[in-house]
Amino acid sequence: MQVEKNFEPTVVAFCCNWCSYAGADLSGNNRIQYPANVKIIRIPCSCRLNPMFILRAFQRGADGVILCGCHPGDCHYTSGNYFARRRMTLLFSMLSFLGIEKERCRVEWVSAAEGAKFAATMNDFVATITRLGENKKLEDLRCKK
Amino acid sequence: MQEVIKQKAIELLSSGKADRVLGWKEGEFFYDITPAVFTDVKEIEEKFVYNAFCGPNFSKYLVAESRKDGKIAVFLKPCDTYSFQQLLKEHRILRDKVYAVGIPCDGMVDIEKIRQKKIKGITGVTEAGEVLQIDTIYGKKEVAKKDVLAERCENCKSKKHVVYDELIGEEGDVLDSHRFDLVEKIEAMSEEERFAFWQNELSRCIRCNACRNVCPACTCEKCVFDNPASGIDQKAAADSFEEKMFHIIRAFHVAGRCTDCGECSRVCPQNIPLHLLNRKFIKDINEFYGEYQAGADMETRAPLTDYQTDDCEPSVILTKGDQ
Amino acid sequence: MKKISLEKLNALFAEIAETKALYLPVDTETGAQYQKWEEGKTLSSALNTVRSAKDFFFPQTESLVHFKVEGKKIEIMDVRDEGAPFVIFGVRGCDVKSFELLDRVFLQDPVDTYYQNRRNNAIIVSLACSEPEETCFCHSFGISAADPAGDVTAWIKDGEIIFRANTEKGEQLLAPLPLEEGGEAKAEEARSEIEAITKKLPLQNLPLEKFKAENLMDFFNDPKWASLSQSCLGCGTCTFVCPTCHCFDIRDFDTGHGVQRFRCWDSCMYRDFSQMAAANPRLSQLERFRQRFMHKLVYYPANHEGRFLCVGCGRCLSRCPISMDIVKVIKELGGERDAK
Amino acid sequence: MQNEALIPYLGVVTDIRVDTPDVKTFRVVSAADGQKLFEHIPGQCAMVSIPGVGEAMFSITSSPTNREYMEFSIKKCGCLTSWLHQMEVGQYVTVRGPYGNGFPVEGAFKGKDLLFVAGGIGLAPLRSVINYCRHYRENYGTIDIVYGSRSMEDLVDYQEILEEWSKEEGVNVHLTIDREQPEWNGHVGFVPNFVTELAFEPTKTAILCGPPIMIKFTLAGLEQMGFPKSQIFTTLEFRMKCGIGKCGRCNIGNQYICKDGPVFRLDQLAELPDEY
Repeated sequence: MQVEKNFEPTVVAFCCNWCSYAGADLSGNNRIQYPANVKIIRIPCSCRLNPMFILRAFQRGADGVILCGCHPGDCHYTSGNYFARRRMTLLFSMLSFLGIEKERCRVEWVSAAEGAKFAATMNDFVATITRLGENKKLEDLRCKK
Repeated sequence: MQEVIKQKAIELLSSGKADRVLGWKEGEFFYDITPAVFTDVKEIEEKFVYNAFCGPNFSKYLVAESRKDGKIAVFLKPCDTYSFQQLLKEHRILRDKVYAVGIPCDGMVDIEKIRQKKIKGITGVTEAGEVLQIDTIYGKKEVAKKDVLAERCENCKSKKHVVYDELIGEEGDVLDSHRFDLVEKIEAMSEEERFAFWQNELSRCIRCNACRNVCPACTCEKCVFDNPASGIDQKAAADSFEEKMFHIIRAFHVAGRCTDCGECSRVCPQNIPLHLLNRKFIKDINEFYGEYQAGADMETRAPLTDYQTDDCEPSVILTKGDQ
Repeated sequence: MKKISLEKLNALFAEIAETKALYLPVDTETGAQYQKWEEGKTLSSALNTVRSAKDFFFPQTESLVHFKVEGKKIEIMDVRDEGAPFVIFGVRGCDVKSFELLDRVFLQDPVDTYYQNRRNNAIIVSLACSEPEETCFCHSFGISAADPAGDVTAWIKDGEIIFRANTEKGEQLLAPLPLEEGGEAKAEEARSEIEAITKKLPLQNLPLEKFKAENLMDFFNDPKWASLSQSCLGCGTCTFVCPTCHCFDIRDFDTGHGVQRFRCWDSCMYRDFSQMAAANPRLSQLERFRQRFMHKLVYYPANHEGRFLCVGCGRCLSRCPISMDIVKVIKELGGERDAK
Repeated sequence: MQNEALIPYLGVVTDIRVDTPDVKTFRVVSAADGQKLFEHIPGQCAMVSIPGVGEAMFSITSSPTNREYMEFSIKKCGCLTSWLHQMEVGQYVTVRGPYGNGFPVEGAFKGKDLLFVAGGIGLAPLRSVINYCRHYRENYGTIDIVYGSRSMEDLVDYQEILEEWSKEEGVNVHLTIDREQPEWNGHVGFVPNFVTELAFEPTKTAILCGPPIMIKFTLAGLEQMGFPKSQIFTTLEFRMKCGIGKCGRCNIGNQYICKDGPVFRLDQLAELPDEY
């Protein structure tokens, strides 16, 4: 795949309020670096992530979308992330079925204590998206400048 | 068969077992059949039909009809009973207001497929066993019925009625269908091929909403696509993104509840194979979370409102299929 | 009249396409669709396209105007362009008539310049229907399948295609093309053959006499609307495949760096078509269903000297998911009145 | 290229007046030259929009005799109107129009005694007519204005009514509110009953605007008093998109409210389907 030079991807990270958002906070407090391309959106629980949010993120210019939530079994609301897991599995499978690069979406479980994992995950995801290049298959041409 | 069902309709109405009968009403031709509520025996005698063109699934009409006064009798083909039961499970139909009669079905014919065989000006069809004799303004034609069966009937998943008050004819069995074959074929394509395939199919969408409005699983009082507060209400796909978004979300919203009745593909004026999207979800659910057939029973939890602590991670798709 | 052998038709297309964009019905796996001609594409033999030809003048979506919003300031950007001449080849009589009906809406004062531009740019080559379908009922609306209007009329007969220019635009289109003179007799023959078939079609004489402005209230209050509309799904299929339906919505799309105001098709069958902040005058499907057919059969004729807003193309007959179409409505409402 | 009706003019809001807790009046002039955007007839409307928020039809409440600016009195009830209520002076808006037929101020109204009946925000479309008739006072007979609202605070244009309308000769203002209030010493009661109590001569020409329920009962009252249908006018509203009779949604029978209306004479309306 041809990758444009200086391609700076936009990555949207939906982070659960109780674990991953705190994890992101921790990585900041510990001065662990992760790319500025990541735009974090806080959600109350990973299961708040409506599939529509992912699609709209792509529509409005995201090149990759990642969902971070509590580890299975640790959900603040007991079982939210279990439902999210099923939904995201099916949604990602459908996106792949429609021919959209499967690496563009990801789910990672990051706890409040895993600041380093958060940063590492983001570094890795941004690198993956940079390699994949611009999101062309789920873009809305009207939103392009 | 038409006579038996017609007599049953008359009997139900005249005996007072039902106040209204939901059935098929003949049209201008033999194939343009309209679902209709009959309240009058004479009308049933004159207009009631049941033939190979009675495709419409009545389950969704019952959501509104069962809330009206009096009892309604309804005729359900095997696949319709799945949708009916799924709606019962979701408490969308008031069961005691409905008298369900299961009727046999040997597959419905798709008039489009006859037209695609370059048969023009069709004025009449007679079923003679496996062959359809077709009268046209340009002379008589013949086609094998199996060649013009609707896609969903070619791959019929079940001849069994899962719920009814009364059954006409013999009870059938759940069949071993090949309905996932095409899904598998698409899965086996490369990413670019899949994208091109769906781009071509979905680009024809005219956003008439027929697939959504006919779907027995789409019974929201207000659809997100009609709700200005949702931020994604759209009337027409102004960009190819919006086509994809509509169809992904439509299929996702019925995932785990879709019984694979095939109405979406039947009604699509642009012949987009929408059922493939639904079947993809069904197939994935079967693979990831165990076999599940929506509407087959009243007890099991739907896969998306259920979970196991050891479910597979979403990353499973990274290693699945794709050369 | 001018003629050319059908074998040379593709060469003719190439000739036309050299100077102007050429659109024609092309067979696809799922029925005929209008496509831009390029080498390798051939004229479909299907009677009609799935989508109507109104798309050329009234596309499903189009940008009207763009805005740039900055703080309290707004800037308006006119995004209209003049367009360029194009040719639509093989339009059937019904669709040609639909342009005239749409003209009466979009070209009446104040003129819709988006529509007008495209209309002025178009050169329409109509094609007589050699094999009408059972769903055709254009004859009921006084449209001739055998001799359609348009800038140029064409007939296909015995391996030849015969052209007759009807307008100056048509003359200009045909003049530089390598055509032979003649073909009058064959065109006449084709015409009478088609007329003979038309007589055999089952839906040719619909009971339309009563659909007049003076019966507006009778039709509006007819109790039969309830049974006619009872199984309507409220989808927009009939509206969107219809060559004469022209209702639209105007919406804004915020792109993140500006606002695009666009127009898109809308359907009176939809619940939110007439929804206001606090009320909706057409609450149930009965009212919405009635609005669509009243508009076609009574309101439009009342405003346009008795012309019906239907051209009998039969698309809604073959596409309606529950087969409740305008023919059934006309027969149900118009037929019984006749008997009285 | 030729002018296009669907491309709006740019206006700028130069003044915002708070009329009631949920009604504000906006003064709009052209953003280009500070002049009035366009001329209109009383009762005509304009499409006002904030790009990205929405576009809707509002009646022009200022009188055409005002040569400097246009005013819109807008009640907060939906998405766009809520946005409009939050805006400040200097905000640009887009405006296109004028649309509709307007009141026959130079025709059927001339030389007649006029009776205006309005409820709540229903005064907005009538204010333009009232001020026009006051301006050309010599052309019209006596003017009676019956105006009611839920409470004193909800009376739109209360200051103008007290300071200008009530003081003018030949103009009789009858105000009413739905429920008693300590500081109110006027009439209390619903508009329809008030109209009946006031017992007007049926030779007057009545112009109604208000909520549907008020219109319904006022009409019954007027007919009882002997007002012929041909002497009653009202103005309607509907969802509109184009404003020029093309988009196809605002019709009652074969009449488009945006083009053939919004002002209808009652005998014309009686011949149309009851779908509004």
